[in-house]
Amino acid sequence: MRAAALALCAGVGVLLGRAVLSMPETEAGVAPLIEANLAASGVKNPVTAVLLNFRGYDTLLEIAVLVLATIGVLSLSASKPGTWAPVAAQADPVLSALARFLAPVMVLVSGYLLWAGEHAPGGAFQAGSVIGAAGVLLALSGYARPAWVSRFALRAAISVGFIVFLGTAAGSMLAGGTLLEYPPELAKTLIIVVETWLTVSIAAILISLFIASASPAEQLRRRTESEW
Amino acid sequence: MGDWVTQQLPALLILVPFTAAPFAYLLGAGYDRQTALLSAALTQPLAAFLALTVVQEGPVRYAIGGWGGPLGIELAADGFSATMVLVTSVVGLLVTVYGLRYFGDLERYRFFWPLWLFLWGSLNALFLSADIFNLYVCLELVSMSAVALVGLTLRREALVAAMRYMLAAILGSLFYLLGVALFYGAFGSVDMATLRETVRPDVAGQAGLALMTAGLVLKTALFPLHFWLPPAHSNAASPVSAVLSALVVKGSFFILVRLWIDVAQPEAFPGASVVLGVLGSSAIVWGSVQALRQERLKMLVAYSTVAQIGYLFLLFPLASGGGQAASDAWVGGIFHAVSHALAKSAMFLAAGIVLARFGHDRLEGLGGLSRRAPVTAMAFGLAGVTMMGLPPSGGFIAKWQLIKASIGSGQWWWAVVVVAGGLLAAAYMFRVVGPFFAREAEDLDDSDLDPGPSPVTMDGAALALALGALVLGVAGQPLIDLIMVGAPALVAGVTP
Amino acid sequence: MSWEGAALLMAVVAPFATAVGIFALGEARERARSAVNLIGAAVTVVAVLACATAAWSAEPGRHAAVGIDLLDIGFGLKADMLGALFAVVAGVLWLITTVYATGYMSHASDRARFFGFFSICVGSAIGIALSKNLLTFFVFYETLTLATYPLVVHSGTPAALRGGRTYLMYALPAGGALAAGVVWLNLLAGPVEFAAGGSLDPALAASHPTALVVIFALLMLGLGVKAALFPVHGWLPAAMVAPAPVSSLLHAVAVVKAGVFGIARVVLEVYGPLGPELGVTQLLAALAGFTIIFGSVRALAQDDLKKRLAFSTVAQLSYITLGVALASPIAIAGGLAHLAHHAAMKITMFFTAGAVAEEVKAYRVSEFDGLGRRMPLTMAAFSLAALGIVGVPPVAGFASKWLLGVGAVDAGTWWVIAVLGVSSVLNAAYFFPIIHRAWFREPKAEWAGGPPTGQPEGDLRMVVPLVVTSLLGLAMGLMAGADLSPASWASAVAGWGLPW
Amino acid sequence: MVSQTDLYTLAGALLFVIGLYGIITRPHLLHKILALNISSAGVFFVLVGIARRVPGPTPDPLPHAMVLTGIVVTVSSTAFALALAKRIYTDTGVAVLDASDIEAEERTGG
Repeated sequence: MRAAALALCAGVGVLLGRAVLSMPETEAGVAPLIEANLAASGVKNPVTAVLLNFRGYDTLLEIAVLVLATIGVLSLSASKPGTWAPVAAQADPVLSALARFLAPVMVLVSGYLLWAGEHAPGGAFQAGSVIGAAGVLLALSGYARPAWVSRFALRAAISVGFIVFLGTAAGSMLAGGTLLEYPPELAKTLIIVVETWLTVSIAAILISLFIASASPAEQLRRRTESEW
Repeated sequence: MGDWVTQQLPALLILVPFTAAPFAYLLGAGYDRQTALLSAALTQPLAAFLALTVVQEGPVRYAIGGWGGPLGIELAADGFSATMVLVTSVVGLLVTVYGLRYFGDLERYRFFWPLWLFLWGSLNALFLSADIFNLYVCLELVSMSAVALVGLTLRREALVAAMRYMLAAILGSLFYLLGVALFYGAFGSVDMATLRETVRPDVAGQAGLALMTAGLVLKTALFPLHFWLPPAHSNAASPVSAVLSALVVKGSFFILVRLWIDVAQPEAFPGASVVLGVLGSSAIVWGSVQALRQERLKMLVAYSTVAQIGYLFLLFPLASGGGQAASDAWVGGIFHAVSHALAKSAMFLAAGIVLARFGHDRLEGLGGLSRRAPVTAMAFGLAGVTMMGLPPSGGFIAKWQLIKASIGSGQWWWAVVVVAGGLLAAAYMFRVVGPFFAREAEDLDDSDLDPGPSPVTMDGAALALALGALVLGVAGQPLIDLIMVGAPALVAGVTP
Repeated sequence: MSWEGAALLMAVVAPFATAVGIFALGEARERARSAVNLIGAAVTVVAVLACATAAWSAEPGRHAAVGIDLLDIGFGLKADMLGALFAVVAGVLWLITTVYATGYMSHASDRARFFGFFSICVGSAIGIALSKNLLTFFVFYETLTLATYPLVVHSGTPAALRGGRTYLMYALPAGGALAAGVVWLNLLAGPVEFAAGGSLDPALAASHPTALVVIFALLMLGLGVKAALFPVHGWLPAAMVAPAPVSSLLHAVAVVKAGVFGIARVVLEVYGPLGPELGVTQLLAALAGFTIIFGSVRALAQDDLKKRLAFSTVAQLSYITLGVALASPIAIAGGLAHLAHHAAMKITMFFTAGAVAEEVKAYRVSEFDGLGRRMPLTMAAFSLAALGIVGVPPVAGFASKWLLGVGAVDAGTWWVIAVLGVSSVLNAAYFFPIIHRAWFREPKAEWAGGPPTGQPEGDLRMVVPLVVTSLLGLAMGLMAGADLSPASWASAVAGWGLPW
Repeated sequence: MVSQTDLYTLAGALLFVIGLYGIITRPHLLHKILALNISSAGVFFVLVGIARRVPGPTPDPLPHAMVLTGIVVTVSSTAFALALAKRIYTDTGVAVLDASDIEAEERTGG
């Protein structure tokens, strides 16, 4: 078994190595095309332009992957108590204080990242991850879902980014274009709207993924009821 | 309005299920089934309309974002794509209808609806994509929704099967992505139309194609990389099994065909198509022999899928020489994919009814089924006709074309495989169907568990799929015409 | 669509539609089901008779046809003389068998399933008869293969399931061989249509002799199983576990004659003069000759009546094959006439076997002592049919054997005369003892007084059909020279006028 | 002479192969999932390496975009795979695919 695996890996390695070394020294690819159309994309960062405009469809599907994975994880964590330890047995006062200080800062940072994504590395994923991290931090320091956040609201937060993205896509079709064809003058606005809602969803998704995997549903519910 | 729909058809076919999916999740219990049914109902005319448009006006191209390839991503629907979208919508609708009663409003199964709608949307996206990187994302979407559906029952065997499937699927995707990377590095594009002009059989090109093929073969469960399929397909809930066997394995096969027949030219990669053909033949024999040895109905049907996948791969050696034989092989291969989709989903749906009624699917305990559940038994038996490739059935037309292509291209040995495979299929099908006619009443044990005749919608869905596979064998010409629209040059029937 | 086209479609669609109706009505609604069944069979008879009229009135080589496109070949039906002959035989006997089966199956279970699949079998047989090309023929042929299976295993006993398995083990590989042959031939010669005098381009014999011989072998293997040619005849005796109506109509008429009919189509209307040129028909004739003797000898040794009848069928079917394979229009006429003659006589005998089994529970020849006293009409019909098979004039079998003999002389194949002679002696040897036992042995005490007083000798739904078919057999022989008799019909197909 | 870009790309190829070996040989599910992540990191390396092949100083943005998309996809599937593995561990007490793998796991100290 091991020998076979080793042989397979060696074979794949040699194949890959030869392929890499045989590739042309330079290959322009579609870089010149991206350069030429950057102005019409609504954003200044070429990577963001590819992600959100030229190949915005990839990103739409990638959000679908994210939402799908979340639903998948939630489908697995339904019922049956687990044996892994809950997120936090009790709130650590130091962590709790730190979290209370850090959380608003992180939200601010995420806002900056969202805005910066238009011309520099950044964007919804980075922004959403930071808020997500803030949420994880809060969860680790003993906070759980606030009572006013209903199950429906959680589901809505998870899916809103995808739904808004789909809505923009459909909107561009209703406006006479093709899927995700932004009119150049509206491109920037639309992209920012989508990015903002994506940030919300990505944050909600990351927090949900963490809580759903880290803490058995039953214990989470118990804590939610008793402490909040 | 009509014009608008015509222009937006490919996008709509993807958007409708993808929009329904988050709403089914968001609205939750009470509205998820309605959402799914609405989406299924909307998809039917769209898919039919796409097929009609393709037949009447030729292949459809759709530039997402208005950019067009190679800068942006294009959707493309030729006859092959439209065929696959159509069969997905037909199987999808009937599985949805079946699922309404099968899953009922059990809390545990409420995740079925969003996951299934995601799968449906992903399949449509995959069949319509003309961009090899975008196909990677589609593949991941298909695999992950399929895996999540396998794990839906939360039964231990199902979870382990789902895990095995997941690992195989991710690994397959990574191989594929690596191949995409090499293709981009060597040829500077991920747009299929551009690649068609630029792909060369040099070292990087061959390595890229080899890696993509390896990944896709793993995902299609071609022998000997089929290890993950039987447990996953047999342990999933039956509507899920139906979709997996009927549609999901065809997704990665679809990309393989695109790459080999359309983008790259098989003769540029000598020998490789023969290897695929040999693996396909081995799959036919191995899968059938394993099916003969199974003790559980769903396991047998799953191994039958392993065998039937083998036929699809005969397309590669048979098409590699071009000319009329390649054209015959093209029709035969795709026709097989379609009729297998219909028949196999019928079988899994029938098996689901058996499981639901009698609490087990042990073969030894299925005696006398034709008396206890005549419609279910009839659906299974009729689907078996297609599986054996006997007329009148879609499977027969497919095998006819494959045999014709074998003899026509001077590779008669594949014809022997096709005929032998049909006989093996008959052997394992009659292992199941024969005892249906047995007299002993005590054969169907646990009969006190029997909740009585299954709902008409469930029996009806299974029977409709089985009959569909039969009808293809008599009135299949429109489908053949559709398949040939915009067929790649190699298989378009032009003698080189 | 012309009336001929409508008749063609109706002849094939009506039995299938009947099947759908029967399945839909299900087990419980027996009266409605029987009504649908009888109406379907009656409509079918009208339709096949219309097809026959179309065939008779058509100018040579210009048949009414209908079809749909599929692949580059197409599915299609046509009304020609040869096809109409088989279609009429199958359709008319179906109607009679339906009456018989209603009586025979009156105490059985799963009748909806039985009659449903029965109708599909008949529809397939008529489809086989009226197919305009080899592809259509093959499609119906395999449908028949599959639809017969549930009937063979109908009783659901382990023995029945075994019989079914044996049947499939012969029939499915045969189907595979046939498929390979059909595809290959279509590829070699283009779409293979049936046409009097052969449809293959004579040039092929020179360019692809080996391929044509191999294809012929594949086709004969595929068709030979249903035609019960030695050595692939073994399924037929095993299939006798099926209920009597199945043995009667399917295993004496529809299924087995589908094989023989296919051989006739291939030899006469596909290969035509190429057959003798390649030397394949001579081989076929020899094989058929051997099967005749072999089947007759095996029949001698059977005590089980249905088994004896089955081996007799093995032998009798080869009369038809032999006639077709001999290069003489007279022999061809004899063979094809035997297709109808044997049908009427053998179905009578199987009907009898079933009626006797139901009424007095006698299954073996050795249990038949004095049965003529208990069931006089039934045994009279049986005796008449047996005489016919043996070839005693004026019952039908005599006419076909006579034509075969004359044809053999015409073709210069003298050994056939010897085969016919030996076989007739053997036929007599396995049938006369039954007749002797039934009429001249001392009956069991309870049979001595004849049928129960005031009652018929059995269920009339069984007795009447078997009397009717035996009289049909007699009429076919007596009026062999009449215009529409099977013998004149077959002669017209063979393109040769009757000598009388 | 192997260029810097090629070296980077080759390192990606090596990572891919190392991950592949782990996926096949390691019985523990967590190891398999981690190995998959190593492999995907390798693929991303290769893509980043390929992005450097454009003439001029700015790398090709398309492979970068692919990597970003790929990362999200990989993160999602890793999350799902981990949840699945955990569920299997919860239900069966072991995180392996085959019961026979348990011995192998003990032998290798995994």
